[in-house]
Amino acid sequence: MFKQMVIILMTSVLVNNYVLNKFLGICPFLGVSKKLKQAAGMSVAVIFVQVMATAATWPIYTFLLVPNNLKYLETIVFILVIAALVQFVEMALKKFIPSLYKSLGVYLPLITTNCAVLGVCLNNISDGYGFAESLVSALGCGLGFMLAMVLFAGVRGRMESSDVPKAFRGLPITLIAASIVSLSFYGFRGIIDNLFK
Amino acid sequence: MKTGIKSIVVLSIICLVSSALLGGVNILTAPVIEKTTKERSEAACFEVMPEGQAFSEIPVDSNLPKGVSAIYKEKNGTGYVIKITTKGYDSDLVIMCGISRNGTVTGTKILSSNETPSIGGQCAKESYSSQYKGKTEALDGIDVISGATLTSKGYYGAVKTAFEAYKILLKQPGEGGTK
Amino acid sequence: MENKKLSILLKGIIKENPVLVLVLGTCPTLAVTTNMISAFSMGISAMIVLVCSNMAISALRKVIPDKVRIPCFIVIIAAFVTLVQMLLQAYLPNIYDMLGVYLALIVVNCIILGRAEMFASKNGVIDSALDGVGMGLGFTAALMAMALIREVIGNGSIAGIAIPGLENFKISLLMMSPGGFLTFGILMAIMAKVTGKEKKLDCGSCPAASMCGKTGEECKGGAADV
Amino acid sequence: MDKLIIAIVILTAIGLLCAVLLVIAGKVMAVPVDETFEKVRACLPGANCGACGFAGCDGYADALSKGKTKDCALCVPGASKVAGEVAEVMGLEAGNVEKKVAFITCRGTCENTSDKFVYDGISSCSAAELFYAGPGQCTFGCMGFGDCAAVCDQGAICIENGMAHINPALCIGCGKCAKACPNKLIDIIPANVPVYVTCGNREKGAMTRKRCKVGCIGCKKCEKVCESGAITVDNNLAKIDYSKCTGCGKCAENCPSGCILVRK
Repeated sequence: MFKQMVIILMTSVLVNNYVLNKFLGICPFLGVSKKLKQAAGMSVAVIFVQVMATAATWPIYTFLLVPNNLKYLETIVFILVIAALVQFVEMALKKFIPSLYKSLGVYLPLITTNCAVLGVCLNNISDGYGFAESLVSALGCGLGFMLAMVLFAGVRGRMESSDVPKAFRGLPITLIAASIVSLSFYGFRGIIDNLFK
Repeated sequence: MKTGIKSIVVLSIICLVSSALLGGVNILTAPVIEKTTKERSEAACFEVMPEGQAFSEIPVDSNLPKGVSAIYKEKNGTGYVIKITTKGYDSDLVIMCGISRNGTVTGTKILSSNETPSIGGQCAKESYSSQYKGKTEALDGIDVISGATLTSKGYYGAVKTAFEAYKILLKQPGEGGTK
Repeated sequence: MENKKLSILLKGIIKENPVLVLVLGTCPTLAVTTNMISAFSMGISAMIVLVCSNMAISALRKVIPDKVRIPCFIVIIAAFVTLVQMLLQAYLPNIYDMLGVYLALIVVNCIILGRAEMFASKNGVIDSALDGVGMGLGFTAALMAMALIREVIGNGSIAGIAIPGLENFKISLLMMSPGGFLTFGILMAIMAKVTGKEKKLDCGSCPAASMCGKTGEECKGGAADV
Repeated sequence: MDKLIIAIVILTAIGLLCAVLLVIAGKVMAVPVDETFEKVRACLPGANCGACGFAGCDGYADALSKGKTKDCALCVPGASKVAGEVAEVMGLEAGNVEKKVAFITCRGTCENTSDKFVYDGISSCSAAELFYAGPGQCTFGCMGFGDCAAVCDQGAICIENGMAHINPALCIGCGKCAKACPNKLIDIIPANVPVYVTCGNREKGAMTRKRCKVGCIGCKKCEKVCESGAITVDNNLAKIDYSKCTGCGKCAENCPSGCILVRK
C-alpha cells in the first residue's frame, strides 16, 4: 500500500508534472515566477489549497454525488467549494496569522482561477483514487508545481542577464525556456518504472 | 447585516437556478448520452469480436484484477470482451480485448490513449494489434515495438490482465465453464 | 455609437487578443492544440460559454454583493460549462472525448473569469456579449493558429487528414508538451514583431534611463540609441 | 422528476452553506482595511493575471496604497485606461518634492563592450569581482549580475542586455543599490539634473578606448570648453560638480567618445 502511495507521489511530481506535461496552472506559472521569493510563496499556497480542496471535494463526490448519481454536477460543486474555501482561507489567514498572510495569503485570490487546483480534483475522480491516494496525488501535484515554479524562477533569473533578440524579449523567450525545461522532465519517465520494478 | 443576508440569498438563488437548469437539461440529455455510449462500446465490441451477435454488460465485481473497467458478455456464449485501463507511457491507455470461448484472443483495439502519436501510436495500427489475434493465454511470440517499449509493454500487460479476468469470469457459478 | 460597438468586437481579436496579448487562458492553448478539430471545438465552446456568462454576469452585476462576488461568477460560469459539456457528450461524443478534462477546465480558464471581472461586471449586457464574441473569436483564432503549426509540422496532417508529402518529415516533438511551449513562444514573438509591440528599448532597458526625463513615453533617439 | 429535485436540493444546500460560511467568516474575521486600497482596487480589472509583477490585483493595489510603488502604469491588461484612473485616485500625478534618483555611471551594454573570459561562477557582482575584477573587458564597468537589482525592493532595477538599468519612475533614491555595487558605479543625484557622465573608467585613454566604445578617455576637452568650470577631469575620468553646472551641454557636444549625455 505504501509503495503505491510513493509511486503516485513520484509520478505526479516527476513524470506527469501538472505544469510541464499536463499544462495545468500555466497562467500563474508564467505570471508569478519572476522572482524566486514570489514563486516559492505562490507554490506553498497552491500546495496548501490543493490538499484542502481535495480533502473537501472527494468526500462530497463519493458520499453526496455518486449515491444520487449526480455526476454531472461534479464541476459546478467542485469549483463552488474551491472558491468558497479559498476565500475562507484568505480571511482566516488575514485574521489569525497576518505575517503568513503577508507572504502567502496575497496569492490566494490568484489560486481560484488556477486550473491546477480544479484539475487535481477532477483527475482524482477520473483516476478512481481512494481518499488517501487522492490526498497524496494532490500533494504530489503541488510539489510538482513548486518544483517547476522554483526551477523556472532560477532559469528566468539567469535569462535576465543574457542578450536576447528584440522580438523575443519578455514572454516569448520565457516560453522557449519553459519548453526546454519541460523537455528535460521527459528524462524522468524511465525512472519510475524501473525504480519500482 | 443586510448585505450579509443579501449575499446568502443571492448565492443560493443563483445555485438554485443553475441546478434547476442543469437538472432539466440532464434529464433531456441523459438518455441520449446513455444511447451513444452504449452504441460506441457495442461498436467496439463488434470490432474486437467480429463473430459475436449481441453483447450485454455484466457488472465488474471486486475480485477481478484492478485494471478491468468493463466486461461485456456475448449473448450466445462465444466469449467475453474485457475493457482494461492501464498506465500507458503518458497517461492511461484504454484497451478492448475480446477473448473467445476456447481462450484465444479474437481481437484487441485501443479505445483511447493520448500517447505520443508517432511512437506510441503504432500500437493502434492494425499491424501491431493483429499479431495478438488467435494467441492463447501464453501470448508467445509477441514482439515489442522498439522505442515504444513502455506503451507496448502496457498493451501486453493489459491483454495479460484481460486473460486473468477471463479465467476468474469462467469460474463464476453462472458460467458453463470451458470445454 | 456604432463604431464603439464594432471596436469592442475587433479589440478582442487583435489589439487585445486574450491569448497572445493579455496572456490569459494559456492552459488550453498549450494542451488542446495538437489537432485542428479539438482546437476549433475548444475555441467555439469557450466562446459560447464566454458570451453566455458575460451576458448573465453583466445582467446580474448590480445584484451580486461584493462579499460573494467570485463564488457567484464562478457558479454562473460553471453552470454554462456543464451545459455545454452535457450537450457535447450527448450529440458530439468524439469531440467530447478529444477535449477530455480540458472542457471542464474552461470554468477556471482565466479568460472567462478575467473578462467577467474586467468587462462584464462593469458594462452593459450588449457590450459584454460583443466583448465575449470578440474575445471568443480572438481565442479561437489563436488556438487555430497554434494547432495549424503544431499539427502540420508535428503530425503531417490537417484536422486528421494526412498531407501526402509530409509522411517522413514529422517532428513529433511538437505534438508533445515541450512543443506546446515552443510554438506558443514563437507565435508570441511573431505577434510582438507584427504589432510592433515587442519590448522596444523602452525606458527600462535604456542605460541612461535614470536621467532621461521622458520616462514612460517612447524615447526616440534617446541616450540608448545614441 | 425526483432526480431534478435532488439535484436542486444538493446544489442549493452547498451554495447556501458556502454563502453562510463566507458571511460569518466575513463578520468574525473582519480586519480594518484602509480605503485607498479599496478605491485603487476598484479601478483595477481584477484579472489577477500577475502581469504587473505583483501577486494579482490585490497585491498591486496594496503596494500602491502603501506607497511601496509609485508606478501606475504596471497593469498590462488594464492598459492606459486603468493607469489613468489609478494615477488620479492616488493623486500621483501631482509634482513631488525634488527627487533624488540613482544613476549608473556606465553604458557597458553588449554592443559597447565585451567579456574577456566566460564567467560561469556564482552569478553575483561581488563574487565575480573577486575573480580578476570580473569578466568584463572594462574592470570598472557594470558586470550585470544584478547585485543592485537583488537589493532594490522597489524593483526599479532590471538587468538587460548584460547591464543594469534603473527605471527612474520606480526609483525612490534610497541608495541601497549604490552600497551593493562592488564597482561603486551608482551615484545618487538630483533627478532633474540635465547633464551626466556615463562612465567610471579611470584608466589611460588608450586603454579605455580598447575596452569600450563609449568610455571616457580623459582627453580634458570638456574641462576646457566648460565656462562655469563645473566639469573636471581627475585620474582620466570626467566628474561634474552639480552645484556649478548650468546645463549648457557644451561638454557633451565636444566629447569625442560621446560618453557625456544631455537630457533634452
